[in-house]
Amino acid sequence: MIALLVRDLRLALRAGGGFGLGLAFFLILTVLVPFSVGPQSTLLSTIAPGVLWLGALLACLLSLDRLLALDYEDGTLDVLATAPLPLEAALAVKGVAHWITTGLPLVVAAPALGVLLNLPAQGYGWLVVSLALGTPALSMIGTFGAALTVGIKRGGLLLSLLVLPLYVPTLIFGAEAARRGAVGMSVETPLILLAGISLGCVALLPFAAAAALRMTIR
Amino acid sequence: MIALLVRDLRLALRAGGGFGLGLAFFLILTVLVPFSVGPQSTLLSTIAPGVLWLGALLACLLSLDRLLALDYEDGTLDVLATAPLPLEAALAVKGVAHWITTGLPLVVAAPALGVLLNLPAQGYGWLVVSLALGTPALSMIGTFGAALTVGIKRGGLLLSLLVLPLYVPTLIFGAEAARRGAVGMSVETPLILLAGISLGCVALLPFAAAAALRMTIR
Amino acid sequence: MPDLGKYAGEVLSAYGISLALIAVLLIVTLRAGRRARAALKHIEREGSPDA
Amino acid sequence: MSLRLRDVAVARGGVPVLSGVNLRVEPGNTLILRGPNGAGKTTLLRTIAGLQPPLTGRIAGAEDTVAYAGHADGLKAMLSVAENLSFWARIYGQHDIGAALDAYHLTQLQDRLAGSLSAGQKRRAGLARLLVTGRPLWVMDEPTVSLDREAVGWFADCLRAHLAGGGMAVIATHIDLGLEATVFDITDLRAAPTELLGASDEAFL
Amino acid sequence: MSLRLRDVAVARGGVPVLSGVNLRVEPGNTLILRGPNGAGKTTLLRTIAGLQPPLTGRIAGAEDTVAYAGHADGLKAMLSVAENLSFWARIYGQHDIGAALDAYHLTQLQDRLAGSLSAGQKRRAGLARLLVTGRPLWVMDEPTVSLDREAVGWFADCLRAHLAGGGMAVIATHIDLGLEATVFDITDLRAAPTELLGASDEAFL
Amino acid sequence: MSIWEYANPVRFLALSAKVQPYAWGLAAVGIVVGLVWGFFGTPDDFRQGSTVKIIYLHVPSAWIAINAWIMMLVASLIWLVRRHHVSALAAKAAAPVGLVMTVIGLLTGAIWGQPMWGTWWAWDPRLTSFLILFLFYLGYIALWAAIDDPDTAADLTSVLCLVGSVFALMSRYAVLFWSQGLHQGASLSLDKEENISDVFWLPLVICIAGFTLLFLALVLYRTGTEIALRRARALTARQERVA
Ligand code: HEM
Ligand SMILES: Nc1ncnc2c1ncn2[C@@H]1O[C@H](COP(=O)(O)OP(=O)(O)OP(=O)(O)O)[C@@H](O)[C@H]1O
Ligand SMILES: Nc1ncnc2c1ncn2[C@@H]1O[C@H](COP(=O)(O)OP(=O)(O)OP(=O)(O)O)[C@@H](O)[C@H]1O
Ligand SMILES: [Mg+2]
Ligand SMILES: [Mg+2]
Repeated sequence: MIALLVRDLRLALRAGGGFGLGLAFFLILTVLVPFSVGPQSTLLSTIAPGVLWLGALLACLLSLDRLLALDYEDGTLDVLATAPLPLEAALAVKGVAHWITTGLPLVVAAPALGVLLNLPAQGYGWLVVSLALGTPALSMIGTFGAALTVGIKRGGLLLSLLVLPLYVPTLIFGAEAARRGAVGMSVETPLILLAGISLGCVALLPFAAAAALRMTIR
Repeated sequence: MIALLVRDLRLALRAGGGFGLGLAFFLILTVLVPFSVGPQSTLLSTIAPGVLWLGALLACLLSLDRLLALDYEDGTLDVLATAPLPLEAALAVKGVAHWITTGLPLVVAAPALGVLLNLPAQGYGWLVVSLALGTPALSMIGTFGAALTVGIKRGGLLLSLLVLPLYVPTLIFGAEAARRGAVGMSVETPLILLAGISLGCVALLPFAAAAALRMTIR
Repeated sequence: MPDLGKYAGEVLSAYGISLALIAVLLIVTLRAGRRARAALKHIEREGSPDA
Repeated sequence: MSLRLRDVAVARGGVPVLSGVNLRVEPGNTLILRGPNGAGKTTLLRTIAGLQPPLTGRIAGAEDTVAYAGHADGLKAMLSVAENLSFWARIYGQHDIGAALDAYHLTQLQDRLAGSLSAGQKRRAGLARLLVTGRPLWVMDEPTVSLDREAVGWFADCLRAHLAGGGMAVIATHIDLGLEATVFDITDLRAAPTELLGASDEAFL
Repeated sequence: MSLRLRDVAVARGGVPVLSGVNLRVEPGNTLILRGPNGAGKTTLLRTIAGLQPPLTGRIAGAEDTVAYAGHADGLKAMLSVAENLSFWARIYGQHDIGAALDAYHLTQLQDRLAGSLSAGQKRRAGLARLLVTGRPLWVMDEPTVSLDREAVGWFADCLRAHLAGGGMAVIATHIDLGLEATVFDITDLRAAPTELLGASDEAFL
Repeated sequence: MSIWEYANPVRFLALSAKVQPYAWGLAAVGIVVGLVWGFFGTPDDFRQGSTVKIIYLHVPSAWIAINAWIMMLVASLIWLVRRHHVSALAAKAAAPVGLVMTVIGLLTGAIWGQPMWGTWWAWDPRLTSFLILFLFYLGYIALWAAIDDPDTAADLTSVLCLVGSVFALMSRYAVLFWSQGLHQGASLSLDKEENISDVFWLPLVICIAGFTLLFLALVLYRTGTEIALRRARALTARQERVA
């Protein structure tokens, strides 16, 4: 399992920096928002927590596409499915690797981008906390979606279509927590619910993903 | 050339409906915005034109990924590069096919999504006009980006990263036109500039894209 | 025809759109169904998908 | 432990392809599958490897002993040859990749990225993967594609060593490998279209 | 028009692979490239096809006459065999795909999606593509991979017909195709690492 | 005789052939009577004016939209557990019907919202959950369309339906938490206090029954179509193998 994790991380680092790219997308998106909605700073600071959460979500989403597709194409998945490692564990590890290469950098970078959007000072802490609690769910849901669509040519957009509605609860609670944090309201309830979703996803979705994957490579 | 166009359209229709999917992504994105910034309708209607433009841009972007990648992997590009059809023409056709399958549906669907974001009534016309003028540029710039990144494994994110800055001028003028239209201001200048960008892109970028592609498949 | 008052447009368009959508659904369903059944019958008789 | 297939039928895309496959491979032996294109060799091999369930019949002795090498090599273009092999070694709980590198004369190439190898070099690295699995049953789909003659010889040497150590192999190929092996021709096992084997489309016949 | 390479050197990944390649193929002739794995056959073929420029030397008679068939088949999984072939036919300004389908006995399979073919069937469809290009010079990289014996025979027939019509072919292969052809062994043309040929890394040597 | 007997396509088709005429007939009667009665025979509401008449389309379609998904969930479970093909095909057949009903619910609601709330659309929890349901339908149908092996498609869409249902429920709670509503609560409940008045009630119930029967008839017919397609596919594939 550690071998798989190490390999995935190494690949992410090497293949044109999977690390940096999710981040870069996040950055560019945040930069594009003022271009598209206009430069008024009050407006920007109102929508800042939401935009940052949406950006994080999209950065995750974009990188899902090839989470399993490359392994499928070069035959790695066939071999993994016959290897001693249970497929559930393999997929959980892949989810974790995805989180480390995409979710974690986003969590770390979000405050810097908050500055660009005039996020109120009190909002930074809760933004980071909510992203840290929510992004693992995004990665695991994404792994499930990738397992569903892996054999499909041009699966990228289909994957987005399937995964985005599944992201809704996470996004609602996460963005709500960040928003409440930014205006100084209590954030407990959404944070607890967010943590619950993340836990549930990490605990259960690898099984669903492995079941789906066994069906696709059959 | 028509053969290539027909084939691309047919593939888009067949491979799980490339037609519908860009659209579906656009829809989902528009739906997610209120979840992230909150449900207040005045806020939403202020940011509506910008969000719709950004959504159209991202829907284009997501579908670029496989514009050339699939053809590269199965060897089609190698054969196309040695075929009697000039590569410039082939890429222009691919750009057109991308626009028909992605840009055009977005233009048509944008008003319906405007409703979800409470776009002011006077904004619909200009939104559609600006998208119709701007999306061809998005498709052609995307083709160029795809040609640059084609041989690269996990090129999806890199492609976004390269293309997004190129999208900035189109986005600025397009969103500006839509925003001014929504509040009843004059939209002439941004629309003219937008049309200029589109024309320039369609006329010149196929050459740049073909040059880039010749280098990548070398 | 009942008097629909100032909301005539709304009510009628709601009925129009809904009934039209249902009609489209019915037509598409029946058309696809006929075609599939005819094709099947043809295959069962001729033993070949085309011609 | 030997590999036994008893009355196995396999399907591809919901349609039965082969039926009534009975075969047995004892330790130390190789079985070569033959049959024209589209006969169902790949399908049978995937079934033996456990990647798809058989329609009917039983397969004994494959689970947890099989190492599968299909048309694709399972190499990552952005990892070096040595990294690729050590990854697979660790997945199978092994450590040493030196022997595998030597067997296919890959020591020179071990630090090259797998993506920059020629077709035959890639295939050699893919075959070397079997050596690091430590598994007794090798299931291989056209293993010598794009290998030059010398490399085919290395492959034969490896295989002989594996068999001498009590291993087994099932190989689908169109080429004469110059090995001493039982040949199993599947041409006549083509499933009759009317046979009822529980394929997924049968309820509709 | 014949194909001529004069003193050609080719590089792969910035490193010179072959140098001093001189060869000539006349209409009606086949040239078979031989050489161990990694010798540079694929690189040379891609250069002839115009997919990459030679480092030095000149290639005459290939442009606009070449049809290239590499390791990948250029088939779309989601299009049927007939659709794939007619697409390529139209790209090359041809119309009739019937002859190509017949030559590789694909008529039965013409309405199947290319993605659902077996390895050998796919390859047959890929080779049939050469017939619809109408081009005189076929450049093929290991064309008979995964073909069964019968299909190799069909390939040989096609090739003979093509040559009889004044066509030419350059084929890289490790297998004996049973064709009457000039064999060109590139083993000894390996570029010496010290040779200065204008490769991209030379400025740094 | 167990109910699973009808999992056999032939038996299913036989039963469906018997049931269908009644289903189509009663559906037509129910919808026509309900809508005509509702449109011509009921008074205007004192607050909403004639717009109440939209209820005869809005509520039945919303009802079908939700229950079609539940039916698909059950059918998916049956497929996953017992692998009855008819069940998987019924789920496939129901999805587009559910989608159209969702669209009708959304559109009639939007048209109704303009006079009542002064806006086509508001991010009210019920409306929002309905929109999410729409997205689930889209994804489900797209997944069916994207996979060419029918059994794999059935497997994967079933898994999606299961997981999706869980997430749809979570979304419902999330949405309730996130926004306060404009939309009326359940007024067809058994407890009489909040019920809409009896004049509207009876035609509405007839409409709901009519729509339900229409759904039944459509699903039966469409399942028959799917079975025909599968059978044609099976026969062609076998014939190809003979040749
Ligand atoms: C696009 C906007 C709307 C959507 C998506 C929508 C959706 C729904 C849904 C899902 C139901 C539940 C049906 C059921 O539980 O069986 C419902 C019921 C209902 N809707 Fe709407 N609605 C919308 C707009 C409106 C408007 C504007 C009105 C009127 C002012 C309205 C009046 C009702 C009524 C009276 C019911 C019946 C409630 C009950 O008896 O349970 N809706 N709608
Ligand atoms: N998805 C599919 N749907 C329908 N038929 C399929 C599908 N995939 C493969 N087949 C058919 O199943 C049969 C068996 O294919 P398989 O790949 O096992 O053949 P093979 O013996 O390995 O052939 P080859 O020597 O060409 O590799 C072939 O006739 C093929 O056309
Ligand atoms: N990107 C690259 N960077 C460095 N070296 C490379 C790269 N790609 C290929 N090579 C090397 O160039 C040489 C020629 O490769 P080529 O693919 O032409 O060989 P080949 O004769 O076709 O071999 P095979 O018979 O295995 O197909 C090989 O030694 C290979 O390792
Ligand atoms: Mg095979
Ligand atoms: Mg080669």
